Amino acid sequence: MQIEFLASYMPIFTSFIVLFAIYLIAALSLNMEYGYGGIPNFGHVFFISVGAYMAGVLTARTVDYIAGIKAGYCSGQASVLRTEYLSSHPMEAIAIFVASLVLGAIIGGLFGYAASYPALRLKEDFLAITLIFIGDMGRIIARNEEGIVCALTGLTGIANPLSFIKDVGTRSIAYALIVVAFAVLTYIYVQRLAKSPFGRLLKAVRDDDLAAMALGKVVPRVRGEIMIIGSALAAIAGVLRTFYIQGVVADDFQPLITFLVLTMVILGGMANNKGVILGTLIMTALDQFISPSFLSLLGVSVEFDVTYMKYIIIGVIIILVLMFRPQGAIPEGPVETPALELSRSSEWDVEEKLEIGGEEESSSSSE
Amino acid sequence: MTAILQVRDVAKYFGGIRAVDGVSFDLNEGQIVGLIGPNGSGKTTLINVISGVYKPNRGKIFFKGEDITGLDPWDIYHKGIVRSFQVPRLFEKLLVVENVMVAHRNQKGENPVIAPFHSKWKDQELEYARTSLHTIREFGLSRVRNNWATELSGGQMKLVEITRSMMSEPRVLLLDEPAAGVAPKLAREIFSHIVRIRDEYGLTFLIIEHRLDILFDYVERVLVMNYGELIYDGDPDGVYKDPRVIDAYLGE
Amino acid sequence: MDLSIPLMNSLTLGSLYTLMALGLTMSFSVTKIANFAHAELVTIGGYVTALLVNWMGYGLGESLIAAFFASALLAVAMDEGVFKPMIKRGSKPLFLLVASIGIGLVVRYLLFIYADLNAVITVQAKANVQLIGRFGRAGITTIHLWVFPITIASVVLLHLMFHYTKPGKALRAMADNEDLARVSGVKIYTLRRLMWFIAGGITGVAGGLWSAYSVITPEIGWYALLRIFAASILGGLVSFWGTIAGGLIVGFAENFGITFMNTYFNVSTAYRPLISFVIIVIVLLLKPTGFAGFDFIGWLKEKMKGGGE
Amino acid sequence: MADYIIESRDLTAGYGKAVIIQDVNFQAERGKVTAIVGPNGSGKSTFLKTLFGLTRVFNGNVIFDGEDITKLPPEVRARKGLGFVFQVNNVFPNLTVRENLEMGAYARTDKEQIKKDMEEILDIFPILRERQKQKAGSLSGGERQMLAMAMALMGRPKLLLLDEPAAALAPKVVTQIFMKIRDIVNSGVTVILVEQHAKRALSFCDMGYVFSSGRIVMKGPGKDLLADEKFVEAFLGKR
Repeated sequence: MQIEFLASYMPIFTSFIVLFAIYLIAALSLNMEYGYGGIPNFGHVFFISVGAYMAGVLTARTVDYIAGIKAGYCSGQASVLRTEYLSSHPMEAIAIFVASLVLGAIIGGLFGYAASYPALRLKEDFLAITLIFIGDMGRIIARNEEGIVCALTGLTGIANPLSFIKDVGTRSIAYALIVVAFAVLTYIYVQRLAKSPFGRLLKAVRDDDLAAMALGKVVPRVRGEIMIIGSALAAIAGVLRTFYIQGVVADDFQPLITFLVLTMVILGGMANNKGVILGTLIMTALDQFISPSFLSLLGVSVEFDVTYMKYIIIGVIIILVLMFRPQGAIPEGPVETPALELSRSSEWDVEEKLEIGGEEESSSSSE
Repeated sequence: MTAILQVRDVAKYFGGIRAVDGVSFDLNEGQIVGLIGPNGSGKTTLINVISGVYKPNRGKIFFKGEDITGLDPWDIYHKGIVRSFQVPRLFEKLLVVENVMVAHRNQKGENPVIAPFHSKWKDQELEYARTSLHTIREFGLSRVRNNWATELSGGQMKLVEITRSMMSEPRVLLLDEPAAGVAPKLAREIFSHIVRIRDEYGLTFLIIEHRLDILFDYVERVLVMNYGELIYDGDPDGVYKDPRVIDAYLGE
Repeated sequence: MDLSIPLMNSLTLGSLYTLMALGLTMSFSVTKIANFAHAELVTIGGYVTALLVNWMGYGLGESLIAAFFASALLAVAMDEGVFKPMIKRGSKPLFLLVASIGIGLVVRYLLFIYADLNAVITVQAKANVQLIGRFGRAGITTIHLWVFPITIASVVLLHLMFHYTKPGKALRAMADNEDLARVSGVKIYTLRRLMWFIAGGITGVAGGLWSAYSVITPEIGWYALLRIFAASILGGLVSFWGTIAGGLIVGFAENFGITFMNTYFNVSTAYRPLISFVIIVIVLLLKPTGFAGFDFIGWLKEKMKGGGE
Repeated sequence: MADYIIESRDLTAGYGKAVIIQDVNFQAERGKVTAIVGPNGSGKSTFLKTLFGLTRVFNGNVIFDGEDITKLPPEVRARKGLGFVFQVNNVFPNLTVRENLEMGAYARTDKEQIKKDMEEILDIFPILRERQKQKAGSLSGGERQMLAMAMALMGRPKLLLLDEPAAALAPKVVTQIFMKIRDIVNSGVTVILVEQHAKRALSFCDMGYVFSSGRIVMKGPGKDLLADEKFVEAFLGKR
């Protein structure tokens, strides 16, 4: 009885974990670009979609080619044949998965580098406007081109790399573990970057790019680098998503996704990766649990599409956080490099005879 | 004495305005030179041109005999010319010690490929940190080293800027009003730090400052600009007697 | 190739974009907020009009007046409830932009819930449309008799207000230099409210006209927003005549562009929004330092005169 | 005793925590031109802004027309008869010259008188009459400065504060500006003038003050100051 009960909730739990992990990668990457780097990449969803399309196109084209599927790129029959092929050829399936991740990251990074061009020239808010629309243009092209992801119908049959595992429950848990592993790796990676001189450099460029230039920092290169890193990570999130839902539809990548991810970052605390975990957790929970399927599970029914509620709540959170706690749940801290550790040691405390500016500030700085 | 920085007939125009109009001078190694002149006479523009923020419309700038005209600001920094700003431009969300750390050159950990591998840059980082902390102590900033940059007083910010500029082992410092908005006593302290650095490291300074009574106690040579032109180049005492300088300040 | 249909569409949509973009330009030039919730001012105007006409049986004229007030009040509420408190707390411009996205989400999806409950996710104001003439193959209907006069009247009224009334001049002064306006004795907060009221109102009327012209959804504003920004950006986000020209340019470029590309290159008409986007990018490339305060039309005029710098 | 339209007593002021001017005792006589000279950073502009209530006062008082106005906000001071011409950004560039002038009279309600004043002011500044319909942004520097003064006059001030009206202008234009200031004084408005170019200002004014490092270091009739041998040192800061 109890096991049955658990079993019925297991899919919800695994899907929550997978989505949390994917969103976390996306949110951490946006935090890198915007929180640390100060580039308001509000076209973030576009870079996620680049990875998602890459995974779909690469898988479908490759499988169609090696398995000799003639049924037509977008046909339902091709979709079935692809799934069959992938579940019976584990090596190929995994190879394609890995190749998608690598290529997705590369292409995502290239697009990110391209997007750093306007980032050098425009004022913050105009850059944000431009990037929001860049993001949506990508979707408009994808939803109208059969050749990419089959326009409005979407590309299907991008079977999970683990589809050779016959038991659905085991398979989804295994895939969840892979995705979580990527999220953990991403977290470790961005956290290590954030605690390095590179993290310090990013913040310096963000706070005052002219002063950074005057201190010898090649600001265009730094902006390019962070956009490459952020976009490559976003694309990886997209690749993982495609293999998770086993297909890709252009209209899934609405600007709303950017705003959802942005809310995760703002709510948690910009330039603070721990905060972003918290923000992502809260927002993923909202995203998952305010859904028709979950509510019907609870026996709740409303007369309208409950997803609308979700967006209203996102909007309210954005407004409240920006108004009352713009630094987010966990505010930004210093860059924890070994230098800071050294600086904190009492070895460098001195009794100073004459301190400049002392007369005004003595109260505030006597820690 | 050798000329470390040579400015040759440099001009910078904004639309029809000749902000700097054919300025030439040499800076000799180890000199502290004051750059003065009425508002809008082109002093800050000149520093912006030398430090690469603006490209000059005409003229050449040589550093140790090498033509550095039109290089990007970061390249000029790496050559050994560092400038400060009239309004202190500290990185707000960095601590004082981090503000100083940023200024080090060739940091391995600033490369995003190497940055995740802390062991690859940790030694260098600690070495830089010691240098930074020593200098911070020399400038009397130890007590606030772990404070946010925004928590400092104006005078402390000015000092952090100078501390920061020292990290790249520069040869020439261009300081834009290093003591602006600071009470006279503290301004003198900042200037005595400047003299100390010059004596210790043999650096060369070009300093914009408005309070001549303070400035003239520390500099051995003064350049005076008016309407973008250099109208005086000589010792401080002569400034009071030179009719062109007096006309520039008091009007003709 | 018969150009009468794209011509009529260009004029109609161009007029609507112009009205909407004028609202955006007004609010941006005075407050410097890039307001993404401007989209919702269009949508609310559209829905108020459609519902009053369809359910309450009001005429289009009365309904448009109601749309004016609905959007005007919403605009004032946004500023009073969100932007002003944020500015008082020292918010950065970019945060105001993000907050406007938040406002947009709240309004749009509240409307979605309402529309879902009442089965009006898609709706069109059933104005009494009659064919009154022909221009080539294009029909001229009573809707056109609403759109063109209202657009022209709004432009004329706004022009008169900005140039011949004291508050109008004060608004332009505020857009130029708020500190100096304040020193001159302008009550800037009162005027700011007036500005939001008018900017919101005309945007709402444009939305109302759109609902009479074609089917709308709660996303109609978002759909229009790209065009609105493109039109405003052509006027540097600050210029009155620049915005008007911008609205018409966007209308024409979109309709002629897509007809042309569809006919000769078989490009899908779904790519229509890309044209506005390309306009934004072109302005950006021509003026890479950023288009804040850059009056593109003014710049073109200068170039035409053969001046240069 | 002279009739002072404005005076400051032991005035200490600045921005935020920073003290820029200290213990300033200053008087301006009604109907005269008072000049404040001094090098950059000597606090003369800050002092002018303090008179208009645009800085933070730490200590001391400002008395205008016999009334203590130290605590009044700038807009109220404007209504009491103080006019201010900023050094930069002192006109609305996208408004026409005439509209700028109307904005100068924004707080006034006496429509008929405004019309008369407008004509009068356009008589004083004929170049502005010529350019009435032009946008202020298209004016030359000197014309813009004249417009700024004319705008301030449209508010009918009793006392006009001018912050470096001749900065960055060609010498010929400077002469014109000073002629206009003379006209303004002759029409009965008291003027306080902040100037970097001391000779020009001191030979022009009735009474002069020399500021240095935030304090008054010399005062006296302008021509006497110029003749004083200590003046140059006081002005440039002595060692």
